[in-house]
Amino acid sequence: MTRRFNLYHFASPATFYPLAGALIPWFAAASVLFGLAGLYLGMLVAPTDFQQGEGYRIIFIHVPASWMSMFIYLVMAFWAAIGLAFNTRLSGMMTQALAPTGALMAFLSLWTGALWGKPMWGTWWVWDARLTSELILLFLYIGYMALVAAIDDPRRADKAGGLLLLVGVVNVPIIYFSVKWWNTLHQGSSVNLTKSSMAETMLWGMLLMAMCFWMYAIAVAFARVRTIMLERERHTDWVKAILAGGEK
Amino acid sequence: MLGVVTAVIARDLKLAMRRQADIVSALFFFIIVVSLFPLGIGPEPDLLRKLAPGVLWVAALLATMLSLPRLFADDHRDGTLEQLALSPHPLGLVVTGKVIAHWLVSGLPLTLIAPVLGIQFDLSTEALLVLTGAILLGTPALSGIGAIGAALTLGLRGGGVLLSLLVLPLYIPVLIFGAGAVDATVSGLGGEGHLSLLGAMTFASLGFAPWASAAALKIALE
Amino acid sequence: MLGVVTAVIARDLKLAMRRQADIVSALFFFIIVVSLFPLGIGPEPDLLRKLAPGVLWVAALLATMLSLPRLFADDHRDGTLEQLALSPHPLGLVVTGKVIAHWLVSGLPLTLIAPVLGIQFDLSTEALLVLTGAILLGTPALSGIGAIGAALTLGLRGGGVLLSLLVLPLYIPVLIFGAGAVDATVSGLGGEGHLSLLGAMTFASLGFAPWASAAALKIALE
Amino acid sequence: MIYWNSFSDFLHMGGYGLYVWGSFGVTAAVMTIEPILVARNRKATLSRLKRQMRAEARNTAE
Amino acid sequence: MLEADNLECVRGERRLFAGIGFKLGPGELLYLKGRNGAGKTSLLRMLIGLLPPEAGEIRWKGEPIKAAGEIFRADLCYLGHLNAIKEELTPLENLMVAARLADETLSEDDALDALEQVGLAGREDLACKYLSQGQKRRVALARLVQERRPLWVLDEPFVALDVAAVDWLAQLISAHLQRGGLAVMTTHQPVDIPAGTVRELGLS
Amino acid sequence: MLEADNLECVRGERRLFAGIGFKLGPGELLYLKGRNGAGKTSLLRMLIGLLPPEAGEIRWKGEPIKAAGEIFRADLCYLGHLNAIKEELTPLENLMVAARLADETLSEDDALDALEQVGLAGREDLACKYLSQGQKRRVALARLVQERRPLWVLDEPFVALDVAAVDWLAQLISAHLQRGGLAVMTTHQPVDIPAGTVRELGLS
Ligand code: HEM
Ligand SMILES: Nc1ncnc2c1ncn2[C@@H]1O[C@H](COP(=O)(O)OP(=O)(O)OP(=O)(O)O)[C@@H](O)[C@H]1O
Ligand SMILES: Nc1ncnc2c1ncn2[C@@H]1O[C@H](COP(=O)(O)OP(=O)(O)OP(=O)(O)O)[C@@H](O)[C@H]1O
Ligand SMILES: [Mg+2]
Ligand SMILES: [Mg+2]
Repeated sequence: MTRRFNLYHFASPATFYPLAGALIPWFAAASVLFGLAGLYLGMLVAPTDFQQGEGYRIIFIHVPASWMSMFIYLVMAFWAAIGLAFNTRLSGMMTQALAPTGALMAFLSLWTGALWGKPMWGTWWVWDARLTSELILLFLYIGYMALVAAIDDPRRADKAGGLLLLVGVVNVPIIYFSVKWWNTLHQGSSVNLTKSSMAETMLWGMLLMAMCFWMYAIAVAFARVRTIMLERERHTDWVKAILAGGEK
Repeated sequence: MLGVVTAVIARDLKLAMRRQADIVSALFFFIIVVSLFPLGIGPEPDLLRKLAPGVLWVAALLATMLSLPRLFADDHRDGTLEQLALSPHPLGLVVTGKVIAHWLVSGLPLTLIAPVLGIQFDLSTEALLVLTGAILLGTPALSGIGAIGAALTLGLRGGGVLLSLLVLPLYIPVLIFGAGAVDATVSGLGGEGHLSLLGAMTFASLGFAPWASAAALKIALE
Repeated sequence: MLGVVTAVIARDLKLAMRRQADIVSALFFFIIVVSLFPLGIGPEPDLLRKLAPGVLWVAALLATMLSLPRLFADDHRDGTLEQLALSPHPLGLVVTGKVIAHWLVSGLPLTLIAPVLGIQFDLSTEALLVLTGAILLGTPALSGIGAIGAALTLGLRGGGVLLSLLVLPLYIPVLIFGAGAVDATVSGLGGEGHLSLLGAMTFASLGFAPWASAAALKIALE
Repeated sequence: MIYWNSFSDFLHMGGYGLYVWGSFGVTAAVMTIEPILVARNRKATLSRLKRQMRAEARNTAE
Repeated sequence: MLEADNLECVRGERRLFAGIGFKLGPGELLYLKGRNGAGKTSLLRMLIGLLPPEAGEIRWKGEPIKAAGEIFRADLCYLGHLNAIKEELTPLENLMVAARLADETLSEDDALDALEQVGLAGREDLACKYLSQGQKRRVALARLVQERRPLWVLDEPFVALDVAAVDWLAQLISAHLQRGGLAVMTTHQPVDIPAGTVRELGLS
Repeated sequence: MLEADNLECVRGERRLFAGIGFKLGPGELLYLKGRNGAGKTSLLRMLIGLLPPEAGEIRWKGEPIKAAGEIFRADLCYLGHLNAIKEELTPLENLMVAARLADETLSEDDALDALEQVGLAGREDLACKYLSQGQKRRVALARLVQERRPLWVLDEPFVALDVAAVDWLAQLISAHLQRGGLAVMTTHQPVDIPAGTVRELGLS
């Protein structure tokens, strides 16, 4: 018992709860700062795109949202693997806390993409591989949330949800590489480590916005995981102490 | 007399809320099936626009059908159906309540989401309106006819698939007029005729289906 | 070691024969869905020929999916699944047997009837051959992946609809390559690439899916 | 430094105003509503758990 | 009040029984006996009108039950092998819904009281799927606490109950009989029900 | 042979029991007692490895059952609330299929013999869905007739059985114990099983 406690010290809710609480303001502040900087560069400084006009400015949220939607799924799958392998309680709570944010990111990617597609391609939606697989990603998020919600026993829900996440993770590379594998309407990757085809300011604006989204996702997920922890661990002494202590 | 109808509706809605997954998933099934077709067929917008009403209607039909097996099966398995049959009300009224609740949980959400999916297929505003109206008018008939099939196959192990076998042929008129209404609008012929036929079907099936289902249920309980 | 696989296959086939309705109805569902489309869309032969692979694949996918909920549910409800989990064999092997039996009862009949339906859509002989080959190669993957979904949703009241929500997204690659193979043949590009990808998917999912399902079943039995 | 000549140009976005501001608006809305919902949920959970704990304490005291 | 004449039951190709008849008046208990598969459940389902008899007739207050229809069903309370409770609902909700559908008025206090009597205090708000076998049976039995209909038909009501619950239920049936009710019952467990007249009917 | 240490069971938010432990040797019967909902079924499912305990350990022949895995399961015979029979198959087919899946050899004659012992002679070829409650239970019990595995775990085996069948089953368990088998059992009915050592374990 004591040995296990040491081994999983940081994965133990009792330690993670206050840690997350202390970190949230920092991530939130970072998100705001990155966001302001990114918006300044992207919306005020960056010049127009000679092909797409001002409409291209949607890129400053479309691309970060798309990235985050895939990245969050990968993180959830990572936690799920940890959870199934080592039976840690924290991992199930983390995946559940991340899922709604991931789904929202997928939704934002679709929404901004659609609003971009209308002026660029003349239609809100086409059924090409990239767009479709992003839609599937949204379904995967929703499927995960529905499955977890349908199982009442939290431990069973964690295990079943984790399994689903691991099975579904094959979709992420498909989305990412779909533009390479099929030739489609959608733009290919333009951020490249060696040589970037974008104007410098645009690139910086986009990267700053990506950081903003990333920090935002961490802050929100931490806030959500804290609530889930209270709910799940309500019979443990540390939660009782917090409740009795009248935390704000 | 009508008290029992509202009591049944209230009960079934409460159960649906308790499960939640039910409502959300019938809807998502609809969305997913609609999205499958472009994947199988390819992305050409012109082709897709032609397909839209047919695909949407077939998907609505399948989504309704998929939720049918559970219309009576749960009540049968846990013995509640026997109790309903033994209640002092005519069984037909009880079934009316269940059919209405089924539509509220499956048909109504489909109606609300249909226009959004229509946009994905690039339909015009007018076509969208007619599509939504047709689905609103047609889905109660789907629930009603479906109830008969669900009652007839109750307790049979062939279950869901046998049910669809019985019910799909009966759904075909609804499908034809439902998709036809949109087609007629798109081609400028006006969909009113189709719509009023749909309305008549719904009306007839809501009056008749509960009593046929009740008779089938009594046989299943023997 | 493999004795248990054949024992499970034999048992499931015997049960399917006893019910009969099962085999026949999955097939008829397939046929009916395929026939619904011309009804919803209209009779133009050119249009229909374009649609054929997509429609056939979507119908195959839905027919498979419809039979999934009962893959484990019957055994769960009557307690047989517990006994299987307690048998001295690895549960993964038992599930392998069930997946194979499921394919024999649902996938194989579809494969056999597909060319006949293809003729109705006026497909060329070559396209028919590729279509049949694709369905033969692809349906085992559908059974395998479906087993995971069926195991994950076992005993949940959301039931069939939640299952389709989970499984359909995972079916999409099979759909794309399956329909793609026929399209590629029709447009003269040759469908071999698609077919070998399908084969790879089937191979991978038959190796991996039973064990994932077994893990999910153990969770469901807790 | 700043690329725009006037505020109305900025709003107009070279004719793409509707699309650009539609995207940014919804994103901003989502990113403000989500934290608010999380915070509300947290408050509700805390008060519910406190109530439950008090009820339990009363039950065991009896 | 409840009369059966010359009943015959055929299932598949097997004649389970024939020529069964009885009369049951107020305050009387009919105790069906017989080994497994003798046809007790089948006879009960005949009595409540779910299974049409091959031959013979069943009358309630002098009228054939088929003709009496809704009047008969309004006088009847049946408890079968199955519990007829919804697993998603809590015991309290189950009671309230059942009463509403059976056209009875039941206040929440009465329902809570009934649940307490069957020993489910503290579980009123837990979905029934989490209850143990015996607890589920108790939820089904809680319906009987407030039940004032004259005819009770109970198919193995004691199954899955622990000793205390068996005693409690025997008392409840006994009280129903003393109020002038009728009861038809099967059980394999030897249970002692204090009642004025106990008729036994053996199926073999 | 079967040992349990300090078992704890939590369902939902309720701790059903904690600190339960016992040792059971060959020829011994463990009799679980407790009111409805005490956690008997949960404990049995823990013992056979279907429900992971919250804390504590279960050992078979000195090895934790999780590690023993297939070896443990090959020594185990479990009969739950549910009968684990297929309604479409006949009693005979059910027995043969169950034996084959459990990796046992069972000749058709032996199976027919077992069915006759449980009183199903003449119903070997009727699909199980037509059988009465008690007859279904008897099909499930027929598995035990030929069963020679050392550990039997039985959850309310007497439910729905008539008096004759209850006696027969008690004899069968007793014979198993005399052969040096172990048995763990729950039941609410007072049944007398002649056995060397009967341990009782009360859950409350
Ligand atoms: C609903 C429709 C759309 C969806 C679901 C979608 C999805 C995605 C995804 C997932 C990414 C990130 C993957 C990556 O970085 O390679 C992405 C990036 C991108 N998208 Fe979209 N997109 C949509 C519409 C559009 C439209 C209409 C345009 C422009 C005409 C567009 C332009 C871009 C660009 C430029 C990138 C960045 C690529 C890069 O630099 O790596 N997208 N989109
Ligand atoms: N199709 C059929 N063919 C032959 N026999 C049948 C058929 N259907 C039912 N039976 C027989 O009818 C009887 C059903 O009896 P019923 O369920 O009424 O018994 P019961 O007295 O309630 O028994 P138990 O005490 O086990 O509950 C069984 O003996 C069964 O074998
Ligand atoms: N999610 C949950 N929350 C609270 N209590 C639960 C939950 N799930 C199960 N329980 C409780 O766990 C117990 C289950 O016990 P179990 O089925 O093992 O009882 P049992 O001793 O076998 O009873 P019986 O004699 O009625 O068969 C019940 O008391 C039930 O109320
Ligand atoms: Mg009976
Ligand atoms: Mg129990």
